[in-house]
Amino acid sequence: MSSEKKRVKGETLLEIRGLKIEGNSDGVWHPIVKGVDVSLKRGEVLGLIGESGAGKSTIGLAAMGFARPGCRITDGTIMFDGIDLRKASEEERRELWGSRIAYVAQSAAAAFNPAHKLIEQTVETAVRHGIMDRAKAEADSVDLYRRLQLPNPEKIGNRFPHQVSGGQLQRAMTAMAMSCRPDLIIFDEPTTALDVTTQVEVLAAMRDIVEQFNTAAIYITHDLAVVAQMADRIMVLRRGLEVEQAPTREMLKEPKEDYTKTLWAVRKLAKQESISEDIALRIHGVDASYSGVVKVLDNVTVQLPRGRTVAVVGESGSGKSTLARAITGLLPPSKGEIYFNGKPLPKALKDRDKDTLRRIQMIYQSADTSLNPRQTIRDLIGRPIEFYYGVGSAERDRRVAELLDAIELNESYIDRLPGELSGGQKQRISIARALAAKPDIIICDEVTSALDQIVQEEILTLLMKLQKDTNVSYLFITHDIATVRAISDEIVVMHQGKVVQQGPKTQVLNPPHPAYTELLLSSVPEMDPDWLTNLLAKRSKAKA
Amino acid sequence: MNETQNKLNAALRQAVRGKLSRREFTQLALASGVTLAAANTMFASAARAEPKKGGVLKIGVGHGATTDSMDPGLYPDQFTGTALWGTLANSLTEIDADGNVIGDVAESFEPADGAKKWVFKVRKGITFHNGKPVTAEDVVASLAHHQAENSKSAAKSLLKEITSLKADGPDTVVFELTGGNADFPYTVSDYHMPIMPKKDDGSVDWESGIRTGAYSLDKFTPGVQASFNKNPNYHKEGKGWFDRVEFLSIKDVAARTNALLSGEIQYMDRCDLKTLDQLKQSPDHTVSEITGYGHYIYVMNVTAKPFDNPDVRNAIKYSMNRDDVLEKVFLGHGTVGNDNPIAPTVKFAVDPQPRHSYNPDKARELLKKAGLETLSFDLSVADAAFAGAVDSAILWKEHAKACGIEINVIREPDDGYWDNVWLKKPFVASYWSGRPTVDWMMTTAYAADAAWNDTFWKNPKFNELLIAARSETDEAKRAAMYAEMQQILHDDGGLINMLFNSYVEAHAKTLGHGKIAANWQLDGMRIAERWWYTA
Amino acid sequence: MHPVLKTVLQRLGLGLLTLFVVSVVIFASLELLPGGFAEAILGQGATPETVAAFNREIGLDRPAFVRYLEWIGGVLMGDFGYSYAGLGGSIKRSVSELIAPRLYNTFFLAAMTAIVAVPLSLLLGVLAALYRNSWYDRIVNSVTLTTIATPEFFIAYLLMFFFAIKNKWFYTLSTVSGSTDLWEHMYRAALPAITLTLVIVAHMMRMTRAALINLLASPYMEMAQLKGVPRREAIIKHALPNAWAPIATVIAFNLAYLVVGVVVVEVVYVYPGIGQLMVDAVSSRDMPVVQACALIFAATYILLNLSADIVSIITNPRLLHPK
Amino acid sequence: MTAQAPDIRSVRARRSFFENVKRTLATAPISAWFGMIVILVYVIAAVFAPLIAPYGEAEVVGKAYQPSGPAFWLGTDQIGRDLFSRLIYGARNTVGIAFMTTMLSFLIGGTLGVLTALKRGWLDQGISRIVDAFLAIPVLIFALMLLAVFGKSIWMLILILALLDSTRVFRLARATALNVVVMDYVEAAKLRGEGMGWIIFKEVLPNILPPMITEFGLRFCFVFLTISALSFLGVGIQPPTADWGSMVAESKTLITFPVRTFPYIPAPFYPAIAIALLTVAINFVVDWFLHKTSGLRDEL
Repeated sequence: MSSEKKRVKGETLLEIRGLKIEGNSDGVWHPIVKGVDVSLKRGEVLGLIGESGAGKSTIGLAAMGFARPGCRITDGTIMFDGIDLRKASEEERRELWGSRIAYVAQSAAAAFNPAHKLIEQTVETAVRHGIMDRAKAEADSVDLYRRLQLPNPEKIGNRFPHQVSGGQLQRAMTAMAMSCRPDLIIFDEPTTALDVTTQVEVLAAMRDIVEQFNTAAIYITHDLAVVAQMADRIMVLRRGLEVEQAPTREMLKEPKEDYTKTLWAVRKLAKQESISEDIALRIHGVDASYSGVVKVLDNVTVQLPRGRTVAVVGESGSGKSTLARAITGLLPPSKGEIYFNGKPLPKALKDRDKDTLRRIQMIYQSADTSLNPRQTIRDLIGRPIEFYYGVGSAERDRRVAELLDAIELNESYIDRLPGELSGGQKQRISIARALAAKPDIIICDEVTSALDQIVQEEILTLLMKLQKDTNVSYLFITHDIATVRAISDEIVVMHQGKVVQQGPKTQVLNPPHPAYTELLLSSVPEMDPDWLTNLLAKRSKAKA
Repeated sequence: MNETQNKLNAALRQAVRGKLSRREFTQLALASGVTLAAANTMFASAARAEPKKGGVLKIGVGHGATTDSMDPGLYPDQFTGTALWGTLANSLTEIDADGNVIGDVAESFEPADGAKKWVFKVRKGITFHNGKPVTAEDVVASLAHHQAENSKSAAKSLLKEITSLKADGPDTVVFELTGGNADFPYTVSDYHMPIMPKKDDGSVDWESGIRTGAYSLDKFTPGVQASFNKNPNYHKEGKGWFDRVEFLSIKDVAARTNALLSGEIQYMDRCDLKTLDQLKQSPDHTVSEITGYGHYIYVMNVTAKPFDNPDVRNAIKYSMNRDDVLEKVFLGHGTVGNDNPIAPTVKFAVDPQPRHSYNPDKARELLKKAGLETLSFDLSVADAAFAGAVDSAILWKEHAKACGIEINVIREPDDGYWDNVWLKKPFVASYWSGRPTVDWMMTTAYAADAAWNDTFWKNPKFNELLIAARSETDEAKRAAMYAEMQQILHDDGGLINMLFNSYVEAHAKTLGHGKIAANWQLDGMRIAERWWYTA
Repeated sequence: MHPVLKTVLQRLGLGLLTLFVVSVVIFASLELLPGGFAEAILGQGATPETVAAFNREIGLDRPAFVRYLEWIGGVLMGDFGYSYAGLGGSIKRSVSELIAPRLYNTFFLAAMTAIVAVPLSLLLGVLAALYRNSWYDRIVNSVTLTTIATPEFFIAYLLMFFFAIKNKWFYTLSTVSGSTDLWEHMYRAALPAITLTLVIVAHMMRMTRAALINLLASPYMEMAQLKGVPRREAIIKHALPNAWAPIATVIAFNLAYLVVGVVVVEVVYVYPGIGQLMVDAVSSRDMPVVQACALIFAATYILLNLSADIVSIITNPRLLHPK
Repeated sequence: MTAQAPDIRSVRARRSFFENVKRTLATAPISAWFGMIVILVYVIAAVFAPLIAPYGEAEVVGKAYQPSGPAFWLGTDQIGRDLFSRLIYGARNTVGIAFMTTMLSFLIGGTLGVLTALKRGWLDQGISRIVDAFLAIPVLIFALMLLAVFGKSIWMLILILALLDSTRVFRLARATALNVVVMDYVEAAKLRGEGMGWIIFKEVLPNILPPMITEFGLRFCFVFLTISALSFLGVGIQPPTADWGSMVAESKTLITFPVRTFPYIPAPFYPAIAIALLTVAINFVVDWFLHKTSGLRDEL
């Protein structure tokens, strides 16, 4: 039952023409959206896809006649069901918002008010707009919760946002959006923050509900595979302009524009695996726990060959990041040993000598939090050099320049602050900082997951190049299978603090799989509009 | 002028009492050089000033602390003094407005053998507030209270000279002194020595607040207020007019002024000189100004270098422009001092010559005489000594520059000034509220063995004279001796008597009064019994 | 209420500790103060023997730590001892009876001010946040700023001038005693209360505004907007509940100030509050009184902060309903 | 590759520091401008006091309480010193002292705050307890006592106020630092093996600066209000040093007397206005700064 067949497309619901939006950055207005047309029929789902800075969210909000603080709609018309949202008064728009146009934000955790129970917030709109009385609204919400497959729908409404999981919150938010049976829902990257396995459920739930109520939707994401499951039609955006637009299947079959093709291309990247017996780091039967109560690592054994990349895969809470903390000594293991170049590694950070510290470096997921925003590139990269090698400033600057070159960044950047760089550039800086120490091992904690796909590719290629040059070993922590495919030689699959599977890439990625690996791999969206449908079918069959 | 003024006042009082016709008064006034108009207004206002019984008097006093106690030995200042003594109680004797000692609880007092022995007779029919008559026993107990071994009384040192103190019959008290003291009656007028009822155990009852005064205690909240009600059978004629008197402790001068302006109090002491002009312009208030015995001084330790040289001392005396200080810091409220601690209004006071007025040349000359080109020393001051001590010092610093004297003004903490600075540092600001007699003043602060000899000045001649004069009953001889003493102190002493401060106080026009006493603030601290409402 | 209870007990424990530290600090600095009670009382008239007599009587002749231990022991028994003043005489003044009326007055004034100031500042703050950068906002801002910016006593005198001297609507003196009846008391305390209100409203109002404005940027406020909730309702229903914690803290801080920080106002209006008592006691080195006052102040401060913590717990579901 | 940065960023990046300042100022609201100008004037007055002031700081040049006129623009004070000159020197003393005090208190409070936030454990507990105790004692009265103990030299005043004030700074520094110390770059520094000094001063302090600067503005005002209160109670800055607080306190009684002839303004008003003006100015700038750093826009 592939989606668009059973959907009844009605007359045009939303008509955006020549939309121009500007954003203000310290007092200066810059164009964000440079003239985009969007039209959407009743019951139709449009996928907006593009990298960060493409202006997709901005357009999504503009479809509600809303511009974020610091943004302003400068030109174009936004007709929603015959109402010109740009001309409409604050009140008129407010009447529409929530009741006829609803919004599902990226991070439900942030978008739910921590102070009120879910049910309160779910019924708020319906009661406000006087669509139904409170009792009825609550009954209805419970029904919606049920349709969205939330666990015990009667009770869950009485919980506070912080008391339910991310996936459930995202669904609750969808329920909130649905509470007035709007004509149009804006989904703004609703599953980006979720683990793949959770994502599947949420996607399914959301797709069903929009189908059930035949609601039109704009689905905003950067993930093609995801949008493929949801959208009837896909519009690709770049730097505030439309690149191309086509029905999902066509778009997937043959994208016309080169840019679109590059988006597709990311998935192709794959490293030729090679095995080595020269072990640089051996983690042996390690247990670790915070405040001695919950075991976050349970008898973990991992080997990291020299000059190779071992990918540690798992969802949030699988303990993969804790593993990193254990290795770096931030969280001394309660049991087990870690051998570095054959010698046991002092457990606690403070017991390790400068040289050991130098040899194990770390790169973090978000360059924004791992690069001190108040230090220039020179200091950021230069510091390890000074610190470990005690060189003078001239020598330091020379090395910094080298490293900048190595990470394909222009020397002229040397005196900039991180805030003045793009995400990719920042991540390059953190790589350079790690390299500056000339380490044996670099622990990469989700280094690419915060980046756009094209940038991801660049970073990954860079990492591989550097590995060739310096023969450094990567312990590559990630939740993204594509990334794993791309760079790893060996894979370690972790789940709830245990190692589920460990072995060479090909072996792990190809059946037969242990149950969890299976679940994990199968949950990774694929570039096939029917993927989700089939997967659900398969799973329900498996259950039966 | 002062003389005639007094005569006139006296005449006025008679006139008001109707003992003197208006014409007679006017003639008298004209005779003493007053214009007719002035005379008329004087008469009119005096007539208006005719005392009326009744009314509530509220007084704002700039003192008072939560630690104030009913124990008269510990009365620290105006608040306790005026409220718990001047209003509530009487001493054996009293200093009248003209500075003479007259009987109070004591009806009369007689000296014997060269003033070594004094006999006081207790006034007939005088009673305590509880109706109990006052006996010689009470008097003895009251004074003994200060002499006790572990007494904390401020009067203790005053009564040292008493060798024996005993009652002779119900109404006679006999004092025997170490040496003759013609001024002894003055001593027992002190506000630390009210007469209090004797307890059965022989000690005196100071706690209850039962006294003999014109008003009986109603309520006393230390540091806040004290209120009193009229004592119907007070022993003095024509004293104590009000039905009720309340004292409020208002330490902030601005608050005090405002309270007066807004009519919440009718009398305030220690006006802020800065705002006096404005205050004077207030239609329904009068500012009274009395130059009292109190004097603001800077004292140097004459045993310490460089002050051990009389020429240096005198050079310093000449280096201060006292008129300028009086003018600028005290806005002219006071009388320039001449390094003589005895106020002009005190009996036997003289004005030693040459006057120590600002004279840079003389100062330099004296310095040279002392073999100095320039002189530089520290001067420790705090407004705890007297309000304006710091400003005056700063001003003086300016004056002294011209005399080649560099004064280094050190501002000391107010807290503990009297313990850590006064009598400790070589040159400090100090204050004496003054004493009603030459002898008393000199004995307290300038006698070689004085407890508070803050100049550490020991002049043999001076001390001989002091002893001699004390028992000298011949007025003329005494006068001569005292004159010489004052001259010696003026020439050789270590004190710089900058000025005698005026008690600048303000009150509602509706209040009437006779001549205001100069010995203490608030009309000799006895305002409550001496003043009245005219309307 | 488990987490609340836990915190309360925890904080109370810490509070006691703090009190102890305070008493030590105060005692120590008193010991260091130049001059003793006797000198302070006798002033210029102090002679060695009278001072000695005094100290013997008060027991100041014994070593400091002995006196401290005795004192703290007494306090633990709930006995704050006797004021040095009047010791030796047959009428001793117990610290508690000395402090009680002053404390009552202070709390009276504080309460009176708080009743006006707290709601007022909340209202002003919410409005200012609502109409940010409107003229109303700017004016309220400038006015409150100026009141913060002017020395208390200056404000006090100005008010006194306009409302008690120029037009005699109020008393310049706020002297009250146990016998003054409630209305009289309120009337007399009016001017001080107004002064204090002016001083603290500014602070509280600005914090309320700031706390709210901080939240306006948060996603759930945007969500509320996109759900069609009007701004006013959004701020009151969605922002305020999350702003209570900081607001409570600043209110607690200011209430504490009302109890411990009003010496100046007391002096200006001659209001017999505990602040003046303590200042007097300090200058007269009346150790027991100073100590008692200090403890009372500290206790007030601690309790108020504790209640602020409680508020922030019960207004924060994360703490109130853990997972 | 490097062209990856979106336009806005690279545009900003190419801007020089000076341009940045210019742009920032360009966006400043009138209130902020007003504030900055006032502060500038004060600073100039403070720095060049001897050049600007017609008379000396403590120089007695006329009769007491002369009304304002050509000789004395604002009239003279209680002992005939030129008010205008005192006002200018007052800027130097008051602002100077307040500034030093605040600086000191931030040095102490800030460092300790960050340190405890990093170290936690018993150190944190210990210091926090002591700080609590100090917070629990009323500043005024405590300052009164300490000043009585250690004497009233200006340096003592600065030291004592700084100490008392640092407790409040400590609170804030610790709170804000707690948000920063969890940042990855701090962890990175630890992993690198950096010492406490580096982590405090290079990694953490720079990042808690905005809130600290804001607080600095406010504390600065509180400090010299405290000083003026102390002067009112007779301690605080000692004569003849000209300081606004004491200048108000010295002539406080004038406040409550009707202002008669118009051009005559009672002496205490000038310093009081001076204080108020500066505080307001500082707060305006601080508000603007807050507004910029908090990233809020007016459209909201």
